[in-house]
Amino acid sequence: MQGELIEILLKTAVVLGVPLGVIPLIVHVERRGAAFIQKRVGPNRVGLFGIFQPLADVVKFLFKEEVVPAHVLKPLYILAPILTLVMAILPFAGIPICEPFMLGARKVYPEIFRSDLGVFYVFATTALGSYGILIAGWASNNKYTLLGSIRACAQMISYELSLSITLVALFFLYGTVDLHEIVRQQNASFFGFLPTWGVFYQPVGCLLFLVAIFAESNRLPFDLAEGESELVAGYHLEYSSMKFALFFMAEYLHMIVLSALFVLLFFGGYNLLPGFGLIVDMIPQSLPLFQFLSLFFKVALMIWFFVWVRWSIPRFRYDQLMNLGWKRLLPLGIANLMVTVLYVYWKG
Amino acid sequence: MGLNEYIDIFLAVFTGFFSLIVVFGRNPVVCALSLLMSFIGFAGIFFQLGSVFLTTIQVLVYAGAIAILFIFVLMLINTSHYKYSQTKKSINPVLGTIFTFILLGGFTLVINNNIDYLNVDRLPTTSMKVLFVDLFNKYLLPFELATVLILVAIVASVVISNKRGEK
Amino acid sequence: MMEIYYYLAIFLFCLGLLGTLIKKDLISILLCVELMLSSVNLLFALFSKAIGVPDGQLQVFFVIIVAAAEAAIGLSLIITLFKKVKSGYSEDVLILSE
Amino acid sequence: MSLLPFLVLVIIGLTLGVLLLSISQILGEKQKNPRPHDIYESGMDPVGNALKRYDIKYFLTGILFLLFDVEIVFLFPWALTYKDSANKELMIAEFLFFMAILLVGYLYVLFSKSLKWDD
Repeated sequence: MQGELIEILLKTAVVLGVPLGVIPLIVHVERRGAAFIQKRVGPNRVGLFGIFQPLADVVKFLFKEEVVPAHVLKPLYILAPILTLVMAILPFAGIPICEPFMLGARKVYPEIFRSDLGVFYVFATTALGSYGILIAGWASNNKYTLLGSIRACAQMISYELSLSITLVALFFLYGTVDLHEIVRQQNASFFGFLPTWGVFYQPVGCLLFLVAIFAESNRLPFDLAEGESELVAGYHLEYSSMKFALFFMAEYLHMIVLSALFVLLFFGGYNLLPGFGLIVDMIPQSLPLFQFLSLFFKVALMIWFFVWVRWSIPRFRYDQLMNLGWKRLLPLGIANLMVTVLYVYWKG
Repeated sequence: MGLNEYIDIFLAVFTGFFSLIVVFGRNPVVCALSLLMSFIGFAGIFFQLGSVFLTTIQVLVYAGAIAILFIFVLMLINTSHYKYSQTKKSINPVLGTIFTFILLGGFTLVINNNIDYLNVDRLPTTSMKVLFVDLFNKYLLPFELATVLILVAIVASVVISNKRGEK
Repeated sequence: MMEIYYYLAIFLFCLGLLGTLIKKDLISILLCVELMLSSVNLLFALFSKAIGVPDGQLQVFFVIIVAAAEAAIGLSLIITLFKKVKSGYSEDVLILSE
Repeated sequence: MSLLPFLVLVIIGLTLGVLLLSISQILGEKQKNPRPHDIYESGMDPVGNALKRYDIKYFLTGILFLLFDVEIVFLFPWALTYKDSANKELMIAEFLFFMAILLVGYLYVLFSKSLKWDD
């Protein structure tokens, strides 16, 4: 039992420690990226290029007074940020960072919670993500937070539909749920140079998944829940200092998990990038490390894409947002599924 | 009493505790949230029993959709005046509890008599593929009828929700 | 090894039944009915394991679908009822004539 | 295939959350005479009870999400068994029948104009 526990803690340290460590960096990239897009400088006072600015924010959050307003339902009010953080951490257990490697005689699986669930596990835990928001909106006992949390939740569940329809099309093509198998099937290559990534099999599905990811993680142009203009600050209005920081952290973790899933399903996950292949041939033991690096690099590109879209596209109105979800993406998802099925049946 | 038994006991206590809150809770929203936690407990139990696909459906449909719907309704209905709902005498508390205890006694007797037959694990872990092949060969008709049932539910809920008068 | 789940399933079924009988507002009654349905699901899965035939788990699949449809229609009824009768208690609803 | 890693991760998540909150509770200095905190309504005094009812379209979204989610959960087993299924014609026939019913339901929802958010 002890050996198993140590193995789990080691895996959690890598699979969970890296994203938690990277969050201040992402906050910094977001601020500098916004500044870069708007041709201004962005934070560069604290440390070299302002790299310690997010750390200063963390310290600020730690030292701010924990204000619990009198009118809130205290137990649920405290529970909401903790529950949101736990629901944001859970999907990381299903994300494989490299191939199962042989440690001595034993085959070690890289993901923390190894089971036959595979993609289902990650998808189901992200589906539970909207409860923290609902409880936060309800416990704050404030008109605007309640409206904000209901709207955020209605948006997240509408886009979950198109997410699951694209997943059906992907399972139809890959025929399996295990993420290692899916990534292995993406390792071959069309006519020599083009890798057989999911995006070339399912271009429309990839677009649908991308839009659904933006909506699921409440990122612009879908962040109407925290729309500063109408709803003051949406569901985390009555929260301050560290409780607000937990919501902030959960949102970034949610974003990382969804982009990791996106990369694993459509962009070949931890398959080695072209350059790494040479190094791995020299040192065969370093294969897991370089696979993790290529996955890390692809997710970093996805995060930059999140920041880039955030500062270049205006926010949707609520009815546009819901109409897009229900009346544009869902029919597109159904059509994409029909075409894929009939094409494979007709060809195969 | 290896690790598996401890996890079994933990899941049973977890689900039982939250189901008690569902039945004896005061505030309906707290009841709905504890129902969500008991659904997650059920999903854990299905995983312990080795049926992986049931865990997925339980989390996706029950914990991910039905519980959200209950919480939405409880948020939509102005529950502030529910507080004094408890003062109204409920319809049949004594009769209900007596009947339930008799039923509980009956069930425990049934289970106790043939616990040795029931306690044997004749189906360790059913892989998803075995389950689905059955689903599409033996249970094809119920599968298609279930879709018709969902269609009826869609039409019914849309009609009920916005009555013509309100259009 | 599995007998704790048998007793849990029975206990939860009777708990749900008790809740349905003593609860006053409609939504809590629906909550307890969902609890009873879940405990029946658990029993189906347990018996399918005890008998060794996977069909029991398929029954759970269909019970979940019926429970979803039932919850959807039940809640829309309650919402419409609530708008008309302005209260969620089961006694007030008995007088449906007005 | 035991549930231990999942439970360990839940415990880690809970301890992380509680740890951060308690550190902030200890470090954050306390206000000497905490003024009663009103509901934050961007400066204006709170108007009316917070839990007034909202109209029905959020609720209808929830219902339609539940029903379409169940339909899509049907498709997961179908998609996973297509590749190694015996006769593919039967599977395709099932799929087309299923999609017909799904489309009838979806088109009904569209044409009943109940999903309109432009309030």
